[in-house]
Amino acid sequence: MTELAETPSAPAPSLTTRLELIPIVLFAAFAAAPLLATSSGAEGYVLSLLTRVMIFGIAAMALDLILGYGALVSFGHAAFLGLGGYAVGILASHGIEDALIQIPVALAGSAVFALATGAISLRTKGVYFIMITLAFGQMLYFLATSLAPYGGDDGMTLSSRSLVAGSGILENDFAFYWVCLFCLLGTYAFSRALVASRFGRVLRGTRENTTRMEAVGFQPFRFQLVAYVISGMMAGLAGCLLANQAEFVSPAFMTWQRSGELIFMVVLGGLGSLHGAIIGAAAFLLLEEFLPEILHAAGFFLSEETRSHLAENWKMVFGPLLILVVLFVRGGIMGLLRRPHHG
Amino acid sequence: MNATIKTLGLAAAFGLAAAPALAQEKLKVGLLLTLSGPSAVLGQHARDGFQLAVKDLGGKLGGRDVEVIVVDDELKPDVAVTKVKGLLERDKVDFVVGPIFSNVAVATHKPIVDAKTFYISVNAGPSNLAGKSCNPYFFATSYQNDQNHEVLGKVAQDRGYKKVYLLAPNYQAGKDALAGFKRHYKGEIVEESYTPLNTLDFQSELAKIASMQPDAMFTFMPGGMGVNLVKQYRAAGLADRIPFLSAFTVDETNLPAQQDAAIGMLSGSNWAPNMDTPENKKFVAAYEAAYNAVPASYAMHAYDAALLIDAALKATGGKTDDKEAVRAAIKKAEFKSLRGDFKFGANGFPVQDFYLVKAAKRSDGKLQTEIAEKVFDDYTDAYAKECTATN
Amino acid sequence: MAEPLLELRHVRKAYGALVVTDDVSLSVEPGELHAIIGPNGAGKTTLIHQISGTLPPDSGQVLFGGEDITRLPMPRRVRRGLARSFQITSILPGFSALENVALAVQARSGSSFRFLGNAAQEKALNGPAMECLDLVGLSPRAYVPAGLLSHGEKRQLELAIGLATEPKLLLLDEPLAGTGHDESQRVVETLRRLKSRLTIVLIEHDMDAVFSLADRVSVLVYGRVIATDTPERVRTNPEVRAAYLGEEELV
Amino acid sequence: MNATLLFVQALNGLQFGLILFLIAAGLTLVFGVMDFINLAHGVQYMVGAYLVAAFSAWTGSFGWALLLALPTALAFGLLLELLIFRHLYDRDHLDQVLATFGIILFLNQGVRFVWGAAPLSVPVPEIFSGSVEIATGLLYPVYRLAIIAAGLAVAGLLYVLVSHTRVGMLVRAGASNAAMVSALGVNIQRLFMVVFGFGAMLAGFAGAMVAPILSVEPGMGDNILILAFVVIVIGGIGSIRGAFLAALLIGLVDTVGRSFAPNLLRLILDPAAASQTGRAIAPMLIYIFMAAVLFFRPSGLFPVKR
Repeated sequence: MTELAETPSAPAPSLTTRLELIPIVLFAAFAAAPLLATSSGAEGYVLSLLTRVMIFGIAAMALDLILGYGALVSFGHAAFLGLGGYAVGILASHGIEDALIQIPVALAGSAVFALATGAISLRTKGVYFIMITLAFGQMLYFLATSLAPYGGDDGMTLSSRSLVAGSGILENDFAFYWVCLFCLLGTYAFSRALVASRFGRVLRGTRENTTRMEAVGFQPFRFQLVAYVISGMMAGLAGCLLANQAEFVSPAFMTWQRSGELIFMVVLGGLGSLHGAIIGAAAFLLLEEFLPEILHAAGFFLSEETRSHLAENWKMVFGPLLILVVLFVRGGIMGLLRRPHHG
Repeated sequence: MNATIKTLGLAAAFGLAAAPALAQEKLKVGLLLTLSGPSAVLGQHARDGFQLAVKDLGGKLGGRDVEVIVVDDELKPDVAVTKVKGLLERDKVDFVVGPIFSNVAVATHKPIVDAKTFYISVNAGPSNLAGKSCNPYFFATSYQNDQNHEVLGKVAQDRGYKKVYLLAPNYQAGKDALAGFKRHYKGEIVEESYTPLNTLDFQSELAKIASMQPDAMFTFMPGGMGVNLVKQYRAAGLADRIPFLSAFTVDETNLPAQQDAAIGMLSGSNWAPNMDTPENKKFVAAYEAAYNAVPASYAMHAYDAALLIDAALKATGGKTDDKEAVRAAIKKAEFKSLRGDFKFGANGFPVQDFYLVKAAKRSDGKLQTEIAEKVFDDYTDAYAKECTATN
Repeated sequence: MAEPLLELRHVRKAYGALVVTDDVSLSVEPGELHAIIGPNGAGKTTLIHQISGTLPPDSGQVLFGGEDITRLPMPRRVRRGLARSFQITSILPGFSALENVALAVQARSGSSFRFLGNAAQEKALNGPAMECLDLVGLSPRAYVPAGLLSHGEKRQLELAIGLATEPKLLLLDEPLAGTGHDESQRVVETLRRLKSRLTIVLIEHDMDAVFSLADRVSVLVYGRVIATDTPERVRTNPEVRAAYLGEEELV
Repeated sequence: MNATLLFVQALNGLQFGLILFLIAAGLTLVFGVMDFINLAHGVQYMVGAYLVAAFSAWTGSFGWALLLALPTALAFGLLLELLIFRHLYDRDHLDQVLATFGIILFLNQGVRFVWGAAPLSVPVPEIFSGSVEIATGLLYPVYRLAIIAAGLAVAGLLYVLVSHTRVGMLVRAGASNAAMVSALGVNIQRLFMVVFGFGAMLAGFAGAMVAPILSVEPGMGDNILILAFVVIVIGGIGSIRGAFLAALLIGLVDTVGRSFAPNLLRLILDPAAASQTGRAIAPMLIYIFMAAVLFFRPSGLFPVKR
């Protein structure tokens, strides 16, 4: 019977291979976008928007790693965006502008913060975990607002993007775009590997049944903590990129609303598929950007005044849209994409 | 309304269409304002003020048809940066007018001036943009942030108040406000109190004020915080005993909610709706007719910004290609500001008069601030000397 | 006799005034199948929780292989060779049967802090896991998600998971609960096969199964052990008969 | 830091705590009994405030406005239950969070659509408009004392309802074991509606009570929602008693801490550093407090569920 062990363990391999199309299409779209951006005549804008999508994609994916695979709802994940951003900003203001120093510092900072807060937070479960991660996020937020030398509440402008080994290559929007795409692809590949690894399997196991995992000899706490640290570091990396994208850092990176938006992106995209989180981030950011215009265009039969009124109140459409997604589309956007395959 | 928003960007983002070569006749102005969230009302005043000016000028600025593109920065600096890139590259605006908040100004300053586009602030005037980081592409029709606070500091000094209690929200603008007040006030400060941002209940601070019995109190509490503070100050019976000096706290955006509680409270400003110039009277009447509200200074600054662009482009014959010529024309500022005297200093910020204003009820029952006395004449901000860019 | 593998010394647990485990002392010899029976509410599951480490006793000691493990958490006990199954099926429903077992293999074979490499493809894990499935007769269903297995199959899967941790002692909490006749026959057969390989503590309601499998039986009534003996002698013990008065199984 | 000032601050803390309790009570019940995370609870507070503002502008009397606002808030809560929440009870917590967040977006924008973005104001009712002199020169508004009285009265009423009535018994049982209650043959659907409507009305009542002292503006419920969650988590989810205690603690920590933190720090730091650190720490206090409570009691002060 043992020879069976060599075949893949998925119950229906055909389903999986078809689903793999989605990440391929997704990354192909990201790779093709710069070419189209050039022809659109507003390349800086399109690149900037899509770079933002990719950066939030990394952050949302980081959250999905613990939320979708570990059932740990962190309501303070924006804190890591801030940590990464401030690592870049603070180091740059002291003349250390090279990403090769900034990023390791940001990752180390995120890891330490995640380790300390995770060790405390993971003592609690469920909603208590949600709220205690919120508490730590808020503490960091208020700490940032009190950093007067670094702009306090107003934040600080970076004089330029980070250098890479002394070269200012990131100043070029295309170069920066490719770097972000590389980071997205890298973190995605890493996360996929992680989820399938021995470690990832234990993490997934604790999500499904903690007691069972203890009963075969695992201590879930250690695995959850390590996952929390890895997730925090990934979000920290996203923070470094976000600071470079906006060329600006501020406490606004880490408000609790921003943490909520990250959860939102993950759930909207579909939990526990990694690329679902990226799709969720894209859907969220593009809707935020274009819903006013879509509404404006959709109301072509109305008077100009009503149309701009409609566009201004786009959140009155966005809200019900979310409710409808929850009520009628189980499993987020990935659930929607998956549905036709079930047949 | 001529707020038109293009769907072009959507198509571009998905790579569906190349941009058609747009006819270049229309002048494009991007309004970057906070239009959602608790502070949306400030952005609305500025937007309405600007659009009223465009309407009064017959839909043209400097003889060119104008398209005004309004975007909401959501008071999120990083969101604002993306929206600004949209304005600059997708809509290819000639001017960006806005924002309300300093953190948005600080974040969006770089992309706009890097793109060699003129950025005209209608409120935010953070100290670094007036000083060290001043830029030939950045102008303000408002003021440097500290100046309204300095008015009250001067008043407190001149009136001989010995002890003053200071109160501000715990964030950068709050700290700047108190620093601005202290620039001219040399008496004793019994306490500098900072409340968490978005504090709604000031009872604990009011109790302290009552027990300390200062000669006056000075505060900076914008938006809903200001509404609450004024109502609670009045309810605690302090309003008649300890003079209430403030900036951005008792103004036309808050007065409709503060109502009678604010009457008699003092503020610093560069303008008030009752300012006695023919242009201003016409503006206030037209604004009230169109938007059913008394305009606040944000509306005035935005109206002036439109007049400024109009005047500058008239001087260049409607051309925007020669940036140097446009800048020179802006600097001359040959327009009739609603506030009377107006000229630009070397750092692109106005040199103007400042007044002590007092909240009062008009005969029609509406509230507004009214000029009590002139405090500064042709006043330049404190950071102008740090500005080294040749403007 | 050799030193007992598991020994309980004066274990006591109470919820307020309700004493659920009352001064229980018990020893399980290596290699035996020791059944614990008792009427409903006798405190059998509470006792197994204290042995496996999900509940701490108020007083008394639990010794395993001569070592005091009273204060050790469950995962540490498992690593010492003390595995358990649950009365209410506890599996990972989203994982295939094979993966459920492979995880247990993984728990005792080297570090699980490996971040790369596809665990689902590791022969070192899947091989032994498949053997365990084979032992309980579940190998044809190896790739079915565990949540889709029948109830009896889930009970067998629990057994396989327990086996995969390579325990010295297996605690089974009502492995036949809720199974149909055919299914329960299959589980009993599996247990008979396992008996020779390891020590088992069995809590069970099905008296036919208990008396056909057990080497020794302990009877728990109101938290107290009233008898420990061979099945035959327990069956005739008057105290036991009194406790079970009216319950048909013993007749 | 004299005794009178401390007393006044304690009074302020009490008043703030009671408002928090009114909101948290409904939240903790809905959460405890139905296992439902309702982020839209904060906007129900906002709706209460807007209703009172609208009705008092219409009737010219705060009393009438309050009388009209309460049933409207109740009806509004029930409408939301009927339209949306009912379909979410058996769903994942995250689905509930997402959908109720959608309601927040809609209603925050909705009140702006109807009443405009500028803050509204409600005059303090005539009979409560004065102040009492607590010490020389130290006035305390009567209306705030009225809020304290009303808050305590509602807390007392709630105590009687929950501990001495049949519905209350079901609610308590539901909070510790919902499956059991439905096994008892109780119409769980109706129990949910009652609890839900009642919670919505309490939040609306809190909003109505603060309308005369705070500005009524879009988004006013968002920050208070977070505080209410802090309260119910510290108190232990599903526990009214816990919510009451935690609300008062948070009220006191926030109010008293804010005004005395710099003074206390001055004992160990030099004045400039103390004021700097005090300023940085003051807004974090409640979060530090919550983290500390959860560190020692991971299920809050009064855990209900086993």
